[in-house]
Amino acid sequence: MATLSTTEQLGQSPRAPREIEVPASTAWPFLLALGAALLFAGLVTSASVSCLGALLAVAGSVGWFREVLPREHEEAVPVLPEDIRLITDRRVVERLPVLPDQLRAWLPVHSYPISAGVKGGLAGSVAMAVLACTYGVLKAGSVWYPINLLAAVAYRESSRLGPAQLYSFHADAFAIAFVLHGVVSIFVGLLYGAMLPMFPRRPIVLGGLIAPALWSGLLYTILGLLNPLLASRIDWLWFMASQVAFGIVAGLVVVRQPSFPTRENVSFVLRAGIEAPGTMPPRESGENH
Amino acid sequence: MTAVTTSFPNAATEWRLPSRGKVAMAGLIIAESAIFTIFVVAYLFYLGKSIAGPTPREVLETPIFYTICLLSSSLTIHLAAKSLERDYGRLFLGLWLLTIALGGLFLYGTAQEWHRLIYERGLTISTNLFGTTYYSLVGLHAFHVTVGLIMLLVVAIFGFMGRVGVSQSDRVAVLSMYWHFVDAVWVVVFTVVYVLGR
Amino acid sequence: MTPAPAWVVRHGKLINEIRECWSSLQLGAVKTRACLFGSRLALHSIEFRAGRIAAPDLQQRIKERLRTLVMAGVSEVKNGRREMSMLRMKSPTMRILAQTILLLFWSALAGWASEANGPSSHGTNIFAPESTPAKSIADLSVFVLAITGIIFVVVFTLILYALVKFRARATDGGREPAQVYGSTQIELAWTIIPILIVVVLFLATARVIHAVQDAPEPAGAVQVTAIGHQYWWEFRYPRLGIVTANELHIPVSDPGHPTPTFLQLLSADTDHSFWVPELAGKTDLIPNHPNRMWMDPQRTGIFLGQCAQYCGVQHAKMLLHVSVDGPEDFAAWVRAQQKPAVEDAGAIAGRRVFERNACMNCHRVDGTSADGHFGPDLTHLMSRATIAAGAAENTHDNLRLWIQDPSAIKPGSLMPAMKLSDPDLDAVVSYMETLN
Amino acid sequence: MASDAITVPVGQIEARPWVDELHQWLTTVDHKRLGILYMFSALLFLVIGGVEALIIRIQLMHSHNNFVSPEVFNRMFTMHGTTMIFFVAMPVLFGFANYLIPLMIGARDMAFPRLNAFSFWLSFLGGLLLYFSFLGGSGLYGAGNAPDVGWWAYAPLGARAFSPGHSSDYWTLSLLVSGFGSIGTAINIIATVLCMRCPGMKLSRMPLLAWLNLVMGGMVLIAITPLSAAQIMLLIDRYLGGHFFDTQAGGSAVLWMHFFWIFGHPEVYILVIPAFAFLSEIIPVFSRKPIFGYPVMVAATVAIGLVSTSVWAHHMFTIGMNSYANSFFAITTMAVGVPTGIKIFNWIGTMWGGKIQFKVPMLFCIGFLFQFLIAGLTGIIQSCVPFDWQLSLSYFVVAHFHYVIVGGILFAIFGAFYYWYPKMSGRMLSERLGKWHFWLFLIGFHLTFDVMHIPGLLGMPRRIYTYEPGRGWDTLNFIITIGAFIQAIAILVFVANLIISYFKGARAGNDPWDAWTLEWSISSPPPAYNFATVPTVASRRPLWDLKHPKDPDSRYE
Repeated sequence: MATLSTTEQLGQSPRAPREIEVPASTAWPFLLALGAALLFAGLVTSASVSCLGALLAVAGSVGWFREVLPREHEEAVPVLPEDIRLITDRRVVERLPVLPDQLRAWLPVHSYPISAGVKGGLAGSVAMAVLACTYGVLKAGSVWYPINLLAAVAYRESSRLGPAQLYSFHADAFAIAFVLHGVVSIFVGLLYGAMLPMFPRRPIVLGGLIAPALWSGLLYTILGLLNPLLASRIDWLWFMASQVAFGIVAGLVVVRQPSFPTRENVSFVLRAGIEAPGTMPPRESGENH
Repeated sequence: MTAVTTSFPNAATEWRLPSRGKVAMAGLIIAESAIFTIFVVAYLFYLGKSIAGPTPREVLETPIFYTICLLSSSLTIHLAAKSLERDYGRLFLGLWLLTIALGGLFLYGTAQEWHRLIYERGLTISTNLFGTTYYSLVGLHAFHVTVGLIMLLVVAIFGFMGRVGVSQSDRVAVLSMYWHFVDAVWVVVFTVVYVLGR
Repeated sequence: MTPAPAWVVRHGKLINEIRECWSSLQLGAVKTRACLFGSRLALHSIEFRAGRIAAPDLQQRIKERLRTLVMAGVSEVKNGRREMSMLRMKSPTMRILAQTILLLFWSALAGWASEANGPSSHGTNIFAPESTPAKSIADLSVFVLAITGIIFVVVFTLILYALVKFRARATDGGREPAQVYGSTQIELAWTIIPILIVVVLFLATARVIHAVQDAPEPAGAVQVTAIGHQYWWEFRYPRLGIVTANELHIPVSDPGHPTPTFLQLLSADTDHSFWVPELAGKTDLIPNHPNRMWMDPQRTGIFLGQCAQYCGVQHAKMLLHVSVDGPEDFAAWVRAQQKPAVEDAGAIAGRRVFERNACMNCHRVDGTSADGHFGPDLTHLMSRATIAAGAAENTHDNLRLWIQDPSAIKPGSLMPAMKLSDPDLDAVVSYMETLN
Repeated sequence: MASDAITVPVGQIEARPWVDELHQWLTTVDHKRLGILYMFSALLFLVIGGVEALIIRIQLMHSHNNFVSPEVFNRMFTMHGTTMIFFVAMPVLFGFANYLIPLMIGARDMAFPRLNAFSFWLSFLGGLLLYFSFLGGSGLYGAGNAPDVGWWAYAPLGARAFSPGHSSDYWTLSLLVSGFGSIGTAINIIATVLCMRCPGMKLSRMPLLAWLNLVMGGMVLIAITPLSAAQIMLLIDRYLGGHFFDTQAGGSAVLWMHFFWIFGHPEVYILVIPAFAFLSEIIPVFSRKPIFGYPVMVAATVAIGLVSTSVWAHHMFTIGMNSYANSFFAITTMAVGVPTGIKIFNWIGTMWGGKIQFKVPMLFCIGFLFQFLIAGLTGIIQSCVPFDWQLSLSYFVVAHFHYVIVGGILFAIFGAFYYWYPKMSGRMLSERLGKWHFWLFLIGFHLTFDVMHIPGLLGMPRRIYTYEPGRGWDTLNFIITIGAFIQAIAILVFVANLIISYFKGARAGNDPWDAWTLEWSISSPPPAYNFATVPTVASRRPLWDLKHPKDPDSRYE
């Protein structure tokens, strides 16, 4: 067991001073606080209490002022010898099997940049939209049919559309469906980008099968509440197919992005996928090593 | 086991931290801004909701002159603080007194307006919602001007005693931050009460 | 406690039977739950309620049946306790713990029993909705509870797993674990998944908000203005010319021909909140801030509620009583309420006392000089089952006590003690009793 | 003189007459002593507020109980709420912040030691002023009344017309006074964290406790001040005849609600963020791992701080806002759940793969995790506006926020007491009594607040002093009351532990937990100057670097 002294360990200079100046005790802040409290208390008791409070407050302020001006009043406290033990019994630190040479780790060891997820999400959204619109054309004879149905999730007017109007173009419904589809797709794409490195062997199984199945199952249970219009008209087979298309395309796009090691705490620009030269300053080796 | 004697590498060759006076004053200003925001919101919310008169349009007159006084005092206090930094003691004192005079003039303007409203127009804090919100908001600002003036006066007195030198310039700079804040708030109050409110 | 003991199953059947029995009585599910605990107190309160059933023989029969059922319940619970104690608790701490668990289990079961109680309920259970707004809220609630329940189970399991799997063991021998700083990937995942859940929850919520709050008022709707006063409710029917207090009468709404009731909510003094859980969510009554709510009860009966926003000393006894009437009953009630006050020659002395004293400053009786608006309208006092905003039943003795010393029934009420002489008091009470 | 003193061992105080001792405490500007003063005053008010809670619970034990009158009951819940929030939770958290921040960032004191003393005394005297209302409430000595308008004093109930006398003025004034104290402390904390760090302690190397308290300080500045402003308006109404909240003259009751909750909701986060800070220090040490995802933890805290300023009206879903406002506040409220969830997951991540030691501080943190999870989920439940139309103002809400404040914040505070008491006193708290305290409190807590959700679902509104029999609330309320008493016993065990361990506890040494932050590198209790030489740090865990010189953190950050 070793006994260490903080003065050696934590300080720059091994010699501690014999005395240290600390702010001197003073009653003025207390007096000022008491004065202020009494000043207010006078409102509920009697004016004389307020007067006393004002008096104390003025005295306290003046006293405090003189305490810090022109120089703050300090008193010297002698430095006492301390018996400091800074040791640990746990001297061995386990290593992660994936990183036997590393003590600290960010997991997983390799990861895709955030932009990969965004790209995957956008690609998947296109694939899904294409399939959904194909469905619209084939089954309902109108590209706008699935779009109007989707908009009804968030848009009151769409959910009131009559059967005939469902097949025609509505700019507002289109805008809402577009934004909704895009935003959710980007988020789900991000999720894929995040999750795929955790299942390194079969990214497509997760993206193309498991996730769409879970997602569709979840939607199946709650769609009635979320979007009664869509729930009443949905074709689950096509719906599942679009989900799978999204998953496979998004998964493929993400996997094809270059990954980078997370060993070093990578800067935000690199993680965000911005790879212009000069965005990553070289690590200052002098500071940390 | 043996004693370990490794010590830290010299991590910080240059260790600079913000001035605590300025940080604290910034904190105070944030807090005060929140208070003023609430009063401004109340003022705007109650615009035109008074059940009985008088209305702002009937009784308020825009205090252009006094506003100019207060705003220009921001400039003078800035110059005063700068000149103290460069150790121009007399210039500092002169500009400082000018600031006090301008602030005092503004306060006189407020007092005069209140006097006119109360005794000529019969608008008091309990007359209607306009009275309540008007006197509260303008009064809150006037209170801050008063506190600022008291502090400026204390510095001026010490200045005459020759106790304010370059060594105090940081403290004076912090005080001038407060004064700038009081001025900035007046811009908001002025806009709300005399421009939007009428 | 994984496999439910036999007595719990038996007891469950018993609950069902009690519940059915109560359905025939059309009394609150809360009673059922009271029975569950096998408490004598609950039994008394059941008998009290059963006493108010009109037909004496039916009353007697139900009473008897209930008594046997409740007693059976009590003995079941006792048996159960014996069974539990046979599990040979080693320490008293364990026993206390087991009993605590049992108690919690019972309360959970009780909550469930009343939730599942369905059509006969007239209590204040938010999971027994009888009107469209309350129903859509209950549907949303189940959805939200399911989602949060899943989140709870998942995260709970994660924590528990981490605690068990990664506990320090004696065999660790003073080694530090691998030092992991974090993981951008997984943090991204557990940021995005909650965001998606939030989106789903929000869409569902916004839909119900809109459906309940922005519902258009149909032409046939009944309009009521509800005015909150300190510790009582005033109800005005502007189209029908009726003013009454504390007991709101509204027609039942047939889904085929809906006759919803739209309430305009006002306050005469402080903030109040109108809350009849089985008919709708609560909405505040705020001075200078008129609010609106609606309900379309689909079953007749009496629904309870009370003021939910703290409004002063007697906030607790500002009870609400909504009587949902069939179309004929409602029409009859409206006709009765529209009549002027009954003039009974026998009660003329009481009426004089009423008009001579301060009563008339606060109360109104149609057709007399009493035209106060500070207290409830008394024109048809006898048509109401309770007085003092539901704090007491409308009986001779209670009326007498209320006039003589309101604080005996409702301390802090704004009704002053009238300090009448005994003959005057009797006269006023008998006058009141003619106002039907 | 110096040579005499130098032989006195640290922690041993010379016998002084008590007047001297008292004078020392009244005039001290030492952040450690002020921290302890904060905690003492908080414990004092905790006991008082606890007794009020028990009175409330006895009264509600069964229907038509006559233990206290409605007037007394209303005073009790008003005082209980006000006391617990303003004079227990905030002071004790400020106390820990005061005590710990300078030690953890390697400073010798707070940025403004005298302001620190001033702020403490203002807060404390504010509390005394509030309790003086029991004697002087109506302005007539000896016939006093405490405030009885609820801790949010909704207009117009708090106006002169409905609350004559001075009782509500006591409420207003004491909150105003203590609010100024809080603002002073917040400014001090911010200035300390930003301006007093030791060399090498960059913002990215600060212990999370310092970071989270920095955010808390910022929130105090923008959240307490609206309350102060609203209190000033109320005073103008009550004393000068203003009409801000006078509904007869066109004033708005709703405006008061907005102002109150613009303060009231961030207040919850002001309380819970320091609790998060305790967890972020304690869980790593007892899991033997660094905090998982430090930058994300900081970002999530800042996000909570920002988002929580735009959620206030979720306390007002029943007041009849239009459906767009309701939807807006629903989504912002749900959004707060995201960063909060991140924090919970990151704590799990910290424990994952660690070697968790179940010492008492860790037990309380684990309790926090479970209970805060439930509290968060019931919060999400209530952010679904229509559901909240049923739950708001009912006992469900009461159960929910007690889950946050007791099950969350108070558990974290207990954990912090067990963790840092050795540093403050030089003695360990008894583990055995600590475990009694933990389990009793846990059982009492769950008995009370789990069950309390149910009467809310069964339609029981809050703040009623009695209820009708036969509504199905009796048995539940009885169980709740039993739980409350078990909690009270647990608190007594805790206080006994504090006192007994102070005299008889095992000596702690400077580093009893084998921890990694700077406060463990100096003796317990620390000397007046904290650090004989100001330390220099190169990583987030300076003591890890010292203990593992071959594998310092500084190589990786």
